Amino acid sequence: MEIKWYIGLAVALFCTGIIGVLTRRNSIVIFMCIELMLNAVNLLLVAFSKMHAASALGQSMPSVVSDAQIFVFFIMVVAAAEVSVGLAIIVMLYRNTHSVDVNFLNRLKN
Amino acid sequence: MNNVLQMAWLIPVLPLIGFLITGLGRKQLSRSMSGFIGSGTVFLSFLISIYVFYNVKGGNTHVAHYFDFINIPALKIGFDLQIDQLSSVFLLIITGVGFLIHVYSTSYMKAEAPKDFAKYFAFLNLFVFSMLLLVLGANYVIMFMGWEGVGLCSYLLIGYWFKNTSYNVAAKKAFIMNRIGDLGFLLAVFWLISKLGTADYHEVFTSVSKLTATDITGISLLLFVGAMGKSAQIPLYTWLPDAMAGPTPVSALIHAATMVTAGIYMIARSNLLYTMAPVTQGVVAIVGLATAILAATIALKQNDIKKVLAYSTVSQLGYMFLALGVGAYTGAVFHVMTHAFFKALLFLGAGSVIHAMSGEQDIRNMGGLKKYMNITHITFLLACLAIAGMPPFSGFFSKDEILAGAFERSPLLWGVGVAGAVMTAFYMFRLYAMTFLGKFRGTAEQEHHLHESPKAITVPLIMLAILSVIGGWIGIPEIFMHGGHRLEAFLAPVFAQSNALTEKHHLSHTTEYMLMGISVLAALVALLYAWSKFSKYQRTDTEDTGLAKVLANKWYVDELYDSIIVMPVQSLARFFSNVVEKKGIDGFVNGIGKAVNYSSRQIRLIQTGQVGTYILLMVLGILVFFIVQLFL
Amino acid sequence: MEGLMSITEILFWCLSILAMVSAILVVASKSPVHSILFLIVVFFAISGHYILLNAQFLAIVNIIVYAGAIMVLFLFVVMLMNLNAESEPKKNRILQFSGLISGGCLFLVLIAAVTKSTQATNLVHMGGGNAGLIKNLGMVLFKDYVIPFEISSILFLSAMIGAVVIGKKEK
Amino acid sequence: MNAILFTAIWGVVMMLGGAFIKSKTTPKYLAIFGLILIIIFNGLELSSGTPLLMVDVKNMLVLNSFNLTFINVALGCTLLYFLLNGRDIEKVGEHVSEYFALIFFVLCGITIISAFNTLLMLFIGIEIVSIPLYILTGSDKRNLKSNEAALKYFLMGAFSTGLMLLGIAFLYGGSETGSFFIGNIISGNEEMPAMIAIGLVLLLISMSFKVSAAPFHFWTPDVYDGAPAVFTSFMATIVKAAAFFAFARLFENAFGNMHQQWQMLIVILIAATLLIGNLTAVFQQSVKRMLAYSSIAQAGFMLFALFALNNMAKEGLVLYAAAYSLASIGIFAILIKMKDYTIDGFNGLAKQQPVLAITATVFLLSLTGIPLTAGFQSKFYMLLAAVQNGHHIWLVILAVLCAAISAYYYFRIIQAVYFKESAETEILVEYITPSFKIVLVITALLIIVLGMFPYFLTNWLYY
Amino acid sequence: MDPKNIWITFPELLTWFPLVAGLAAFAIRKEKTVKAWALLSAIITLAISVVSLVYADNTKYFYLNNVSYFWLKYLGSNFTLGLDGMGQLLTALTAVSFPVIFIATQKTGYKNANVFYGLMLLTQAGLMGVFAAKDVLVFYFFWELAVIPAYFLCSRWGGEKRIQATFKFFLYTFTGSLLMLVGIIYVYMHTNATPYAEHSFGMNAFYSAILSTTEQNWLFCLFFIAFAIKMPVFPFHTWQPDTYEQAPAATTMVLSGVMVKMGVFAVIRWILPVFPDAVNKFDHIVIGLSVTGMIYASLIAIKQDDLKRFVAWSSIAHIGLMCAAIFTTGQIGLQGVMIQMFSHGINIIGMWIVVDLIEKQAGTRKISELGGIAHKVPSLTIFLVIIALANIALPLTNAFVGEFMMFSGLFKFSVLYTAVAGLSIILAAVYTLNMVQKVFYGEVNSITEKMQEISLGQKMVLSVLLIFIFLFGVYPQPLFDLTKDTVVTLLTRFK
Repeated sequence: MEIKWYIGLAVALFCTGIIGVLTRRNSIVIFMCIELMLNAVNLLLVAFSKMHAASALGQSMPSVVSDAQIFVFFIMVVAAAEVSVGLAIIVMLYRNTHSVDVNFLNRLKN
Repeated sequence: MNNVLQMAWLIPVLPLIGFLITGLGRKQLSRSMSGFIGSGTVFLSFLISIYVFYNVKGGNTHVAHYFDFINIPALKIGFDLQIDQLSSVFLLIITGVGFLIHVYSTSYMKAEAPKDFAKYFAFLNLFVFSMLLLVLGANYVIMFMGWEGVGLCSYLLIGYWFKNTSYNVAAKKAFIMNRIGDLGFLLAVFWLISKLGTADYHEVFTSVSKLTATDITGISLLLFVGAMGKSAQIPLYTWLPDAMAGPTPVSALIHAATMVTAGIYMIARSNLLYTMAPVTQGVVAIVGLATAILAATIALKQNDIKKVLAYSTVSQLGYMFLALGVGAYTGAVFHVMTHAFFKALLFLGAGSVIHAMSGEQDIRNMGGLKKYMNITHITFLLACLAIAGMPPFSGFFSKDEILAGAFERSPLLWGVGVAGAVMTAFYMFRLYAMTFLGKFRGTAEQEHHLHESPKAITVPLIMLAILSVIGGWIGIPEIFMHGGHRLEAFLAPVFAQSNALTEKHHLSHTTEYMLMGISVLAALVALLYAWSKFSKYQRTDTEDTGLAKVLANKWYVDELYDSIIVMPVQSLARFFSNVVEKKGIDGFVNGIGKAVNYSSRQIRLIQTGQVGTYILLMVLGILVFFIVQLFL
Repeated sequence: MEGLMSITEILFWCLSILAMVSAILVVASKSPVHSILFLIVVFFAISGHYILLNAQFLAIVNIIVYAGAIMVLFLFVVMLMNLNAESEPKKNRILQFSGLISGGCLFLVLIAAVTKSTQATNLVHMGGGNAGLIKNLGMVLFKDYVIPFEISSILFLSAMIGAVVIGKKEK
Repeated sequence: MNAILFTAIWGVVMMLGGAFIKSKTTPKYLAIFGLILIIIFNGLELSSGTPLLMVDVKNMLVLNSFNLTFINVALGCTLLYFLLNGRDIEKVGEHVSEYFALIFFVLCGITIISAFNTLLMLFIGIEIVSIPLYILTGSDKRNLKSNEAALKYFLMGAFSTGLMLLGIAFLYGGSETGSFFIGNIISGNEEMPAMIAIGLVLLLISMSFKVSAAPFHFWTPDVYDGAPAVFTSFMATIVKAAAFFAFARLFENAFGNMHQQWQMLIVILIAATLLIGNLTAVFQQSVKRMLAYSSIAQAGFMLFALFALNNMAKEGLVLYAAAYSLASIGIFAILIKMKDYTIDGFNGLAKQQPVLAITATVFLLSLTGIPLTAGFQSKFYMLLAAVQNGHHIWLVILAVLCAAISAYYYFRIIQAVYFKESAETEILVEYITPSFKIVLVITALLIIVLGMFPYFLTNWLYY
Repeated sequence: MDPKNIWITFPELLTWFPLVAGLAAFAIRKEKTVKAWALLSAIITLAISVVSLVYADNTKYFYLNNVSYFWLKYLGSNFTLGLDGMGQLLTALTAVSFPVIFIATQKTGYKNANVFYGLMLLTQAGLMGVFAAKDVLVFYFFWELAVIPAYFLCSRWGGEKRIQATFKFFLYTFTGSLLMLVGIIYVYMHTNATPYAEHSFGMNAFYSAILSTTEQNWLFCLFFIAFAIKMPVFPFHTWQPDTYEQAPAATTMVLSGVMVKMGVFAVIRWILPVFPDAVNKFDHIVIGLSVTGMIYASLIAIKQDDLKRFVAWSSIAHIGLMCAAIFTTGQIGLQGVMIQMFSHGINIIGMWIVVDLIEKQAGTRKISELGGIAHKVPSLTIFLVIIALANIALPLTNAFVGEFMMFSGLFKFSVLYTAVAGLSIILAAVYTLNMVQKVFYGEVNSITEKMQEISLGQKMVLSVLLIFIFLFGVYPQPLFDLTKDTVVTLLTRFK
């Protein structure tokens, strides 16, 4: 399997996420789209790691492969933390405004 | 160094001291004190001048170096005074006539408050100082100092009665017109410096060979421009008649005897340059002649006693320039001298008349004064004869010499010159007749305190009268008496270089006699005609018409200048300050500020406050970056 | 061998299509709840990919952490706010459209750039390889990556404080 | 190393303290005390070169005199920040010690991102910095502006994180060595492969987002404006400086040897940032928001460090960080005391509070870059670096013109302070303690001293 | 003289003393005391500068007039101060002008006078530093140090429109100096190494910097704009009339009397030697601008109705001539500039003093509203007339020497420019006499009715100025001897 397919898939997912961010107004959904982006990245990293595994480099020093997967692990960790904070913020917002619409609030402008 | 002429600095410094005393102490000094100091200092320098004169006569000329004015590698200008034949003659005229006029003033200005009186004398002394500096300076820079100094003094003295706005305007006009001339003078000096690296007479005249013809022509022309301003020649003559706003003695001293002749002095001083620049000579001659005629014509129709004299001064100055133009430098200086005498006399006489008429200056309201003020009348008459060029009065000799010189150059010049002389005779005697002959036309109470002026006035009159009678005898033409022209002999060294360049083809005696005869006769006729016509002049309020009107309005020259120079400058200034400055430059500068503000107001609208927009813009940014990085 | 390869290929494509489609549905579907569900599907698909790539550890973590924990959290929140299709007002068309376009452009640009590069055709080592096995990763994590591991705890601490500071009701 | 550990530890201490300490004022003193300790430890490490406790970081962090100096600057500024704003932090909400804890965590993150050596550390560090900031931004719960700011900040921050990760992924994939160590991502300075390029651009973008460089600055004004002023002051100064430091560190070590190939991007960034920042600031009426924009403008200047990427630039960056942080902290501290955040709120301050007035003037002059202030020296170093680099002199000229524009809005405040009159009756500022004034004066003096003798600071870099 | 046993040098004294005195002044609360203090320190400074003039000869007393210690060692910038002829001249001018100004404005009261006088003295320090700096960076520092206090002075104690006007002034100069800064840095990058740094900000290093012609050209522009704004040269002058009009009298005197010279000085010190080729390239443009400016300003001066604006415009006209003369790069012209810098300072300060006295007494500056002052206050009239005439360069006054030489230098350079510029001589007479006539002559009116004789102190100050005017009008040689060497060495770069 050539790496470009994986790249294509990952980038496609990523861009889908971006498009979601751009087109939706519901902050939760936007947030989910961001999660989607992160997952695309994860996939890409893993794919790359296996690509390196296939290369001579990977044979000589396997740490190259595991590094990426560890990285993915950390990404997940961070994502988890982020989610908790993000949702907390959204909930707070909802408490005050009874809306999760990102455009509902724009007191801050210009 | 131990040359006796080393102490020439006293001559100008004495009046300066007088100026300082009277000027600073004007609150304390009484009239008589300041009068005394004023005239005294001048008298002292007069004595010294005489002494100097005899020294010079003994063949001892000298350039006294006192200190460096400017001394840098590229340029050296010393504070030097030059005492030679030319300057010594002028010294005598200035201090002598100056002294008389000071004395005259002590009485004439009696009416003034003590401190104004003192101020008057301070100015007068300052003038004498500047004038002396002018003639004594050994280089053009020092001369220029005096040159502008006298301009300043004339400004101050014309505007002496500064409450009266029209007087101030006149003063301003005088100063500015002088400045125009001064610019020419300055440019000439710069030219000299840039070409020769010096402004010293001696060095300039010795190294004149380094100059190209154009240089010389240019320099001499520019100098002449300076002379135009100072000596009231076309086109810069209009200030002189207005300058009559000043007190009469001032008019006598500054605007008749001395300052206005500075131009002549300057050209005589740099005669070599002129002799080497025929073009300029032509210009000088023509301008001089033109001025002489124009002024004379105007003088024909003036009714203000001083105005008439003013215009006659202008025209006489024209004669002097004619002389210079035709290379008769001695003649010019000679005429300066005689003119100084009789014109000063005329003015002082006029002053005495005005004094008697308690301020009245219009000759139409005078007449028949001869039975009230005898001395004035006599002296005035003598002066008129002198200026009209009647032999053996001084004017005759000088004017004759000029005309002769003119004839040598071209008969045409001579012809016009004679015409001018005729007019002179005419208007002078018109003036004389209307003032002294006939019956009195003034008001009753004017008549009732008509009186002869006091000693302090009459004595100078008499002195000057004598001078204007005999003053000419130092310059008797060869044909009358061999070696009669002592002045020429005396001045010869000054003009030696020029004379060397011009070969003298002498007129035959017969022609000379003829010329004299013609001019004198013509003048005499005009004189008699005027005498008869105006001796029983009656006031008629008929409007002048045609040429007469034009003459009465001085050919509308002032109006002309107003419309072609003053108005445009004013409007240009207005345009600059209102349009170019406000709208243009400052507008542009403020425009930048406005632009910043405007763009700020616009740009901040990008900040819509909506996350969607922000991220969209970010994504666009990302696209741009990718394209720049990957595909460019 | 041939067959095996082809099977993985087939699986790859199936998973990819599944992932893409559900990803698009995440974005497209009106109701947040649906989006969440579709997102879970995406995650499963990606986990499938991990398995294909023999990254078992990540596959599991992905299922547990993401699909399990995070998404459930999302679900809770959405339910809590009982948001439904109508709750989201329409976004103005131009913005949506331009969003779509620019996203697409980004995709194209990236792809174009990648295809330009020589590395695009490198082969990926499907199956095999034991780097992704839990044991090995565990070793690496606690040997080489102990520092970041510890440090990330700070992350959680601050997240926790955040939850307190923001979530706690003011008195 | 000390700094990282102790900030983390002290963060925990503060957190637990929150559970036990009821008094509102105690946490402040606790925090200040802890911070002083940390500074001392870090200072020791800087001077002795050996940390208090050795930890094998597997070369994931590198602590040389350079970044230790920077860390010390950051910590020192934070100390001043505490001293000046302690009371105001107490005013924000009831979780005082939690706020301090978060700030300590941020500091921890700052130390990490100024010492990172692998992309992983960079990533984690940045997250450790960001997440507490999201919270602090939203900490004024009742205030909708604060909420809004928090949401915006969070969403956009997360987005940029995504970009960054994609970038990292591409770098990993594209690099020959397949390593996350910034030193050996690329080898040699050949034409960089496409994937590396993608990764570079994405990293560049996400970093420019963090340092709020146009056109990725949009979050800045809103967040700075919405967040509680105290925390704005912290975010806008120390955090931003740290982000810059990380930015420079990353790009110098990772991509330094192919500088020419991406310099153009920096040029665009600088131009855009300078223009947008300055121009937009001109029209602002609220000083708080104006300062937000001005911080963008200042970022434009700091970017010259990446433009030049030479020693002068590194010195300049540290100097700039110090100068800019000091001045901004000071001016924010004064702003927070004001009743009215608009420019007119400052009218006639000089009469009522001469000390505040004079110090404010010093801070503003420094921000403008008037000689004899640290602000000038830092700008001067940046320009030196840029000119030394030799390319795009026009950019330098643009920069100084923008500096002139910046004078325009900074001096509006000075004018208000000195030359405008306030209604005599109204009191412009709430109560001010003498100690506050003293600290202000100290800050001002620091600025002036740095302005005259910048080498007091820069010499440490080569300690 | 052995440098070891010199513990302080004149440039240091001249710079630090006003600085310290200024800082001290802030602490003095009582108005009378602070005034006395300021005056005292100004006089001491004057004394110092007089002494330094005695030791002006750098061949003998080099170590008394030059000092240098390490500053930004590793940037190659040392804190170098030195007084050459030109420096001596201008520090002397600064030293003279401040006591004069203080005495002349003694009567004026200020709220928080301590700040006012403190800032004034700081300005003085800045000016001194500018004139003494032998290191570009030091120069730049003092350049700003001089401007900032001036800015505060103007916008704190000025007229109604002061804030905008002076802010304009500030932005103008600030922009200029920033551009110059870029230029400085660029040149710096082309200087030779020093023991501690690879480049140097030292003056000599700058003089020997290697720059291609194109580089010189645009660097010249950067520098010249900064200085042109300060001088100011048409068309960078628009800040000046407003600022002079709005600024408090004392500050205006400093601005126009001394600070304007900063620009002229800087051109001579930093542009001519560093960019000789560019100077030769741009001379026609610059001189053209200056000459245009002279005529332009003179014409506008004719139309001014506000005394202060009137003086401002006339000043612009005169500065134009100086700028033109500099770029003739001829000995005569430059010597003219040297002496004119001093003379113009004296004269313009005199003008301002008189204007200020009139405003204080009559309560208006409108020329059209005044008149007949000559009756009420003859002494004032005399002073003004003399100063005004000196201002339009009447012979035997100081300005004549300068203008004479500058014009003849210009003539050497180009006849055309001289002829055009010469018109300004006439125009100067026109506007000056207009003003004198309208303000001083004519009938007394209701406004001038209430004016009284000026105080003895003011008389004395003005008399001092008159002494300067006439002394250097008759015997300017000392000034030439002072500055000769500066000019000669400068011109060696234009062989």
